Amino acid sequence: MGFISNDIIIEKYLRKDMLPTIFCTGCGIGSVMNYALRAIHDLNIDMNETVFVSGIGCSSRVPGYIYSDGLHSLHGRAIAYATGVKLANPKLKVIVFTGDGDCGAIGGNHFLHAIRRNVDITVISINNFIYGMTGGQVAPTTPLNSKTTTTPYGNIEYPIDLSMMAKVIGAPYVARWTTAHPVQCISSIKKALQKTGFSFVEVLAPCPTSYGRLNKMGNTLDMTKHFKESTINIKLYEKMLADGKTTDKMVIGELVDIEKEDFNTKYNKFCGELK
Amino acid sequence: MGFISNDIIIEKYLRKDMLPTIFCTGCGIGSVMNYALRAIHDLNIDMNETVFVSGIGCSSRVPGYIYSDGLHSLHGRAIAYATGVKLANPKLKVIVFTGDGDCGAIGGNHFLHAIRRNVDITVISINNFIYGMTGGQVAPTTPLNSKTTTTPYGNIEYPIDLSMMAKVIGAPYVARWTTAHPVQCISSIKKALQKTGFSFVEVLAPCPTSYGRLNKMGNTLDMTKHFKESTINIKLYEKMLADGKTTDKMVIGELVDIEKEDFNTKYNKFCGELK
Amino acid sequence: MTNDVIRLLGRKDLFIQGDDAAVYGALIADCRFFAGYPITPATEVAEGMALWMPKLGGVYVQMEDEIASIAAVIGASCTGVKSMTATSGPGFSLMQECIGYACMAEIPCVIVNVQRGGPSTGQPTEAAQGDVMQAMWGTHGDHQIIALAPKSVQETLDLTIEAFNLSEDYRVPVILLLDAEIGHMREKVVLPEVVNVKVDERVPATIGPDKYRPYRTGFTRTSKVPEFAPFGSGYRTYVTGLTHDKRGFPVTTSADVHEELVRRLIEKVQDDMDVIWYHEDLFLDDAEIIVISYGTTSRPAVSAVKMARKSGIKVGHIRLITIWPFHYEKMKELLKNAHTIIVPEMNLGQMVHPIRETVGKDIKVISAPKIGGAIHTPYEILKCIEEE
Amino acid sequence: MTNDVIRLLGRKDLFIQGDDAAVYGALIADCRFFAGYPITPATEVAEGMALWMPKLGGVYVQMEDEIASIAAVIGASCTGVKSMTATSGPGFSLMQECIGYACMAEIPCVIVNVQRGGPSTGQPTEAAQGDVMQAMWGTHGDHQIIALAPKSVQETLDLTIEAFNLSEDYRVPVILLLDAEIGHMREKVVLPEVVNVKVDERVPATIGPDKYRPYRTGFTRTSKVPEFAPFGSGYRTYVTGLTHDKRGFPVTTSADVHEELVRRLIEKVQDDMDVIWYHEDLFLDDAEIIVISYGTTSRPAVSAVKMARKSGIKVGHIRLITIWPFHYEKMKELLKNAHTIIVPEMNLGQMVHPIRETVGKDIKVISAPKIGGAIHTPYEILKCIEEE
Amino acid sequence: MKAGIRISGFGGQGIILSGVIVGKAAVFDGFNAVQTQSYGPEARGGSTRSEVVISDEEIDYPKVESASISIIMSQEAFFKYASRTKREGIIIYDPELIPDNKIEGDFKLAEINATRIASELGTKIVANIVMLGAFNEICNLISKDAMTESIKDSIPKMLDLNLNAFEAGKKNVKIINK
Amino acid sequence: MKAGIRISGFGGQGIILSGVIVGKAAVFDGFNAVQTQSYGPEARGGSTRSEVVISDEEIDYPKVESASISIIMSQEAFFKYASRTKREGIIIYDPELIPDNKIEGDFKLAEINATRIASELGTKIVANIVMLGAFNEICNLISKDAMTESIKDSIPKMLDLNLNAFEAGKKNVKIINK
Amino acid sequence: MIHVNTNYCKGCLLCVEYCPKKVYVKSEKLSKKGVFPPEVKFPENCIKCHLCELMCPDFAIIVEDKDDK
Amino acid sequence: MIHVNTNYCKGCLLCVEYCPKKVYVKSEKLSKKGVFPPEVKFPENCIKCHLCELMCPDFAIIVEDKDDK
Ligand SMILES: Cc1ncc(C[n+]2csc(CCOP(=O)(O)OP(=O)(O)O)c2C)c(N)n1
Ligand SMILES: Cc1ncc(C[n+]2csc(CCOP(=O)(O)OP(=O)(O)O)c2C)c(N)n1
Ligand code: SF4
Ligand code: SF4
Ligand code: SF4
Ligand code: SF4
Repeated sequence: MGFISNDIIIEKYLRKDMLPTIFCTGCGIGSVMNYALRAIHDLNIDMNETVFVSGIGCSSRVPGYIYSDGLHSLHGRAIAYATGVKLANPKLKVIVFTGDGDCGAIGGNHFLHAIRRNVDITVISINNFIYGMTGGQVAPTTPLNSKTTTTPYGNIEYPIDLSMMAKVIGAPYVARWTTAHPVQCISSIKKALQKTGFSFVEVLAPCPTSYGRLNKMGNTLDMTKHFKESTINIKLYEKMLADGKTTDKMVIGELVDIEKEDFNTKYNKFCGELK
Repeated sequence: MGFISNDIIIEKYLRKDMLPTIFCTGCGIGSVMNYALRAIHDLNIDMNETVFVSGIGCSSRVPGYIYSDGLHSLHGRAIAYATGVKLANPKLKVIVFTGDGDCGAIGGNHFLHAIRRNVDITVISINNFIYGMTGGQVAPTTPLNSKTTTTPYGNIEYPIDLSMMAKVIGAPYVARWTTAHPVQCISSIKKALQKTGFSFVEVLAPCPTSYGRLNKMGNTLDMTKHFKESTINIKLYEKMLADGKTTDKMVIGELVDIEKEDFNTKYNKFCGELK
Repeated sequence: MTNDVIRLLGRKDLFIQGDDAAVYGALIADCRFFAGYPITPATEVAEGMALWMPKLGGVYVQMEDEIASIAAVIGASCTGVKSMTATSGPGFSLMQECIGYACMAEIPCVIVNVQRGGPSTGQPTEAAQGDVMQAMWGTHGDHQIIALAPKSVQETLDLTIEAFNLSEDYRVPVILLLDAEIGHMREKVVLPEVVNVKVDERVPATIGPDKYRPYRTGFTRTSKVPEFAPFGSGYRTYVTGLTHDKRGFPVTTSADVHEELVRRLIEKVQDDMDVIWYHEDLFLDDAEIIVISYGTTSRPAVSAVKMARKSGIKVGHIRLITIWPFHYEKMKELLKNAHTIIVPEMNLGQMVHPIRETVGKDIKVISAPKIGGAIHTPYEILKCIEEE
Repeated sequence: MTNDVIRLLGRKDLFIQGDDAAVYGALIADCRFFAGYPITPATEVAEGMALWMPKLGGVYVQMEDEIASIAAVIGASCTGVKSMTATSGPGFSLMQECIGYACMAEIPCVIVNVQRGGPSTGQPTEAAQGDVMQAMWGTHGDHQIIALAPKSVQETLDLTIEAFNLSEDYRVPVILLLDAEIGHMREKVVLPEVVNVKVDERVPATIGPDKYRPYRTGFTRTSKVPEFAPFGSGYRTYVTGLTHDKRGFPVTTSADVHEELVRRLIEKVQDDMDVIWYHEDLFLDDAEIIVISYGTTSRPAVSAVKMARKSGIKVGHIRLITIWPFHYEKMKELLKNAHTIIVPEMNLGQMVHPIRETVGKDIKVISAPKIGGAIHTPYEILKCIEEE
Repeated sequence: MKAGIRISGFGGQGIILSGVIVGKAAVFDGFNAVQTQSYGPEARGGSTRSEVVISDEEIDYPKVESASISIIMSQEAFFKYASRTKREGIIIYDPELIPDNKIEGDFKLAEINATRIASELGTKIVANIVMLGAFNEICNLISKDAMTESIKDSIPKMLDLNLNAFEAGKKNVKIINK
Repeated sequence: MKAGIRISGFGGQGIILSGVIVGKAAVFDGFNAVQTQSYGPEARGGSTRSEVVISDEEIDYPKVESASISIIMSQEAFFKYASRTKREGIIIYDPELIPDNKIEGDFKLAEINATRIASELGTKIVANIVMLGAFNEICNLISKDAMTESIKDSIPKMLDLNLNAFEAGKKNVKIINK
Repeated sequence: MIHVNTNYCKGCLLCVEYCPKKVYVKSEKLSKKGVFPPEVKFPENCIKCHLCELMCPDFAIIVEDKDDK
Repeated sequence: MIHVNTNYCKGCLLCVEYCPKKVYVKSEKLSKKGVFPPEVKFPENCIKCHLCELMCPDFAIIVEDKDDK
């Protein structure tokens, strides 16, 4: 399996004058960006008709580096902005980059309702289990008992599972991987981009600066290894379940892949009927 | 099975100077209020230590009629206000009355996060499938193709299932009934009130003025009958599933009843450890 | 487009309410995206849009709340589609963060605020003019919006078109300040003749994507408004609410970049004050007392001034049509011969602040507030005039 | 309680930043509920609270956003617990609807706004004073809040305590306006002596539940602030943001009820202006030029005024500590002998508006804005003084 | 010519719609007209009011102070608004909804059992149109043609029912005193 | 006495913490001190600055214009801030991070390989404390006791490491020119 | 005794429907609220099940227990 | 040719770890960014799998295909 060289990515997809990124040493956001661009390249998506939308957070800085239209909105609002972009010009490919806080905390409701509406956008959520940009506060995804700057005695709130939520609310495509799964990530992002309707790809990513440091998880390398160990592929998981076994590990893999009429299709249909 | 007389309810639980209610002829909200008060009476709950919290909407007017502390907050914010009340004074019994719009549209995120935190409050959501107070606009619960004043050509957005959402996010008690199930409603509200942690009771209720009228569903009587026909009890449903059958009907009944440590218990525990 | 709309609307003389007029105005102005959330007394705007948009190839979407509504409107406008939302006080308060975004990123949009009694949920079905200061100062940080206030249903239609024009011309959010009275007031409305309707579009990019800088001004004009390349046009624009340079990229620790940007955002509007600032005056020539009003309140004010004139009082009237920006110089000029100014408002005194600021201590400025829902009667205003 | 806190904090001389001082002030004022959401440069307030609250039997909760934060704060305050949140511009904009609610329902709460460069996300790490007008006018409808602005870390601690006192005394949201500079500035702070700390509590209900009306005033005092019965005290209070009568029940179509309520909400604060309005002045006796400033900006302003005095210029200084309500009469009095007023602000001219309104045309009012993050240097202000 | 018409009752009776029909009819007849309204938070049952100012000149002030014609459909509204009718003005009311309809003053009173008549025609909800028939019969302010045209334009559905209601109103109204 | 100290470098180097330590130490020595800071949106790597004003009088203006002492830990910061040092002021820098350290003007220059020394002590992150050792060695503004006390108070964890770093800084600093 | 509070009653007639003993009928007289309330036509049939009270969304019915025969 | 852009590189050394042929080692020299970047020690071992580029979160490595032997 061969990968293309970075020079193609840099030349074709990046705003060179914006590099280097503001991300910390070993931050996983850069990896997810890299994977996403490779997926786009593979699909030969026209960057003139692609809009990257984001909220506020480290992860939300991604669109600033990508050479396409970009909409760096407000904290939590990326999906609502993206809904406007997509509905107003359905020709555009709309891709949202969002952090777990941006998507799941302040932005939780927009996430929910865009799924419900089945707006045809792809949301890539970089889940680093913490608020990176503001320096390491608890996120809705932070595991129980984890240390953050606002849970100095350990987190007592049950974390939310964004992908499971997306699944239950009815997103037609949902996948979760970690930065330690580049190939799978790229392949899922490709599928997501090809899906008509709301597609969601969650990528667990290391934030060594905040989450790693506060929870003594070592550097990016250590964290990446930890991801491998603390996750289980859905296929394996389902087998386990069938065998009556359970696990604490986080399920990764392709969680949903169905067909479902999206908002634009439905809207155009009834507009058509009106004429 | 005997019911108590309304004079007890009126004398003990209602603010007589506020009656009659502002609800329309045959509106189901009054019924749910009636059921809830009967549950409270049965449990002998101290109204001096009970706070009813609501947002904005017809359903949110309920606390105004109940003789206890009441907090009529802002549209969508009831659960966030209630979280403050409960955490600041854990001795209080906190009951939220909320509409499907209040709870699921503008308030969706607070709903989600209060469940996640497992705040020890009881949320009673009156689902009339529409925005009543503002005169009949589409709600996130409005069925596909239904007519509302903002979906004059029929609703194209997939409705959300509030109870299923509560279940998946992890609420320890979830039940759904309709106003046509007074006994079950009362019994579920009682269980909800006794549960430590987030409990959710959704009651499908007729809004003859908006939903009924726009969708030609007749009067309250007709709508109530329709509820009976278009719902299926979870036990029956599970049997059907087991038999490999499916149905379009909405599942009602007790959907979740588990034990799960609530926010206050966890918080007090670690506060205790600090000392 | 406009043509089609006027044809579609059919009969030229309508008997419609203010909320409907805002809908028709928007349709005529080529608004093709509406995202909103119901709220009394603005709901009818959404309902009208839900009815019309699908017929015109536009999009109506009811979002999950007001924040999502204005957010979607901004997103839609980035694609070059004229976009609008409508709300009332509580929703307007919720929109403030996004309104600041639209100011900062220079995304045109029109926000209709059908004012009701506040603060808070207050009096949902009663009229007020309680959000006029908020319209200017509601979002954090220095900024400049445009706000217009019509006095009749006909003018609601006309000013909605103008709101879109100004928004596109200056790339700034424009707030149309109605109130519950006018929103639900029905009057005869004459649809404009197709040929008479002026519909502006934002200035498109005049140079190629390679040279284009989204926030550089002065490509082809001296104006401080940058040219616009919609999403999907191949210009690959980056839009952010952070302080950005001319390329649109975040530069958040440079005082110079910030100052240049924020000053321009304000000056692009204020420099054109003479064009933007609409007003109407009556009997000013020899007026010693001047009544200043806006919106619905102007109607009893004009009645009162006419009555007072009949009894020989030298009184005039100024109606503010453009509420913000406030034209201090022009107002100073208009007011220079007055000895007393009376400002009836359906609030406890808001526009009276910039008016006092304009004239200082020499001229007596009387605030004539009225709140609670009922509009001033002509007699109440007349009494104020007569007492002077 | 207060006693415990001061003991717990240990060493009396601290070298802490403004955000921390707000935390300590709150703890000393008996704040026992904090709900917040992180945002630069206010995050440290939340972090401090997360550390301290559990030790003091108080509650810290990080909510899902700023709306939920202020909502939870209001809910908590209804139970009689002193409550606070902290944010910066974007979050402050989001809180506006709930702030109006707190005004309307008269629920005490303290909101710390550590101002950063706006509009929009602007300059997250840079200081500004861009939200002062918003503090007064940010929510819809007529209302009156109280806003205070400290100039030092020590004063941040002191004014946080005062913010709680005023909020409890007047049952009104109090906004503590810091900025990124002072929020992250570290200085020596001396904790107050236990005996010297004045900590006010809202006036409790003085009559039984049967006679008590939550919004009736004048039970025991002439004040326009109603007595308070917390949730759970057996008084069975109904709290709403709708216009309500003295019993607290919605009455939303009566002009009289609305007017009486909203006027009282404003007057209860404004009537006590002489008590609430804090300022500090320097060299006013013979001053012909007066520099008016507030918050961080006062520091270079005072430096500049001292320098100018050394070179013989008759210049004085007024520092606004209470920003809102604005004491027009007192200011008029203080400014009557000046011929020029200079108003340096870290915005493009906001408080200069009420100041101009105060003095009118006779006195020259010069706005000396500076934005972008850096605070004024004394020389910049000195130059303005010297030019007059 | 300038006339102010106040229609009052409770939510659900179609008070506001009545105002719209009258205002629109006036415009059809070539007048200027402004219709305003006032209502409470209740979808049904709250007190509701609709006012129409009709004039051949431009209408500045859009509200009705003393009404030339009061059309009243609830007891509460009768207490509140009947007396706020001009001297020699007309008060039209449904006596079954307003058992307590004594009033002092120089008014023309007209009764019409609108709600009952409407019920008999099939549905209570056209009671407002019955009232408008009565109004049209008693006051020659607006032409019958304009009124029926306006009803058609405003309620395209169930036209026959509404026109019947209108006619029934015209036929059954009773003037009580001059 | 009044002195302004400016510490600059990039995010992650502990620039702000250094300022806090210096300011707190000054307070321990009985001075007034104000520490302010400036940083960008980056958690790591962005340019960062911390300023401390130390005085025996009240400090109105809290910022440093020309620094009495500049402590510099990045090339970019050197370009930006080295020259904004007072005449005869002191510039302390890490030459490995600042290969291009030529500067004209009447300054005292002092070099310390803080990052390398810190790495050798076990971790780069104590480079800032090495710089502070150098600072304390060269400027007799603040007592050594106050400095170590302040380090203890500010970084309770890994105290030995930090005190070693501080001492290493004191020992290894080299004055380059007068 | 069965009391129908015509000030509270909005005329939905759920009581008429749900009374197992058909105690109520729709009244012929408009109430002040403009609705046709229930009329207690056959009080003697009442078995004090209180179902009408439970089903009335408006607390408009009180069936007194004490006059139990 | 393998290029390490030390202006982009932040020193996470994922490249060192993930390179299947151990082409990289940690440099001994601080870069201007204050980090120890990778050093291309054994370029001859490179098999052009581009894995280091894929794993580098900072687009700091370019492995040129064209100088394929
Ligand atoms: C309204 C608002 N509230 C808060 C903030 C501050 N803020 C910026 S980013 C962020 C959280 C970032 O966390 P996440 O979304 O998980 O992204 P990450 O930085 O971890 O990639 C917060 C709270 C803001 N900018 N706006
Ligand atoms: C911020 C805000 N937005 C909108 C409204 C208007 N509003 C009041 S109630 C309501 C919806 C009510 O629907 P639901 O919650 O389902 O309750 P129901 O009336 O159907 O019981 C809306 C949109 C408001 N009061 N505040
Ligand atoms: S703080 Fe965390 S998420 Fe943000 S750039 Fe650094 S490592 Fe990445
Ligand atoms: S509008 Fe609907 S929900 Fe509201 S009171 Fe009437 S029937 Fe009930
Ligand atoms: S159920 Fe109640 S409200 Fe309905 S008709 Fe019977 S008494 Fe009246
Ligand atoms: S993976 Fe990239 S950023 Fe990390 S050390 Fe290697 S070249 Fe540098």
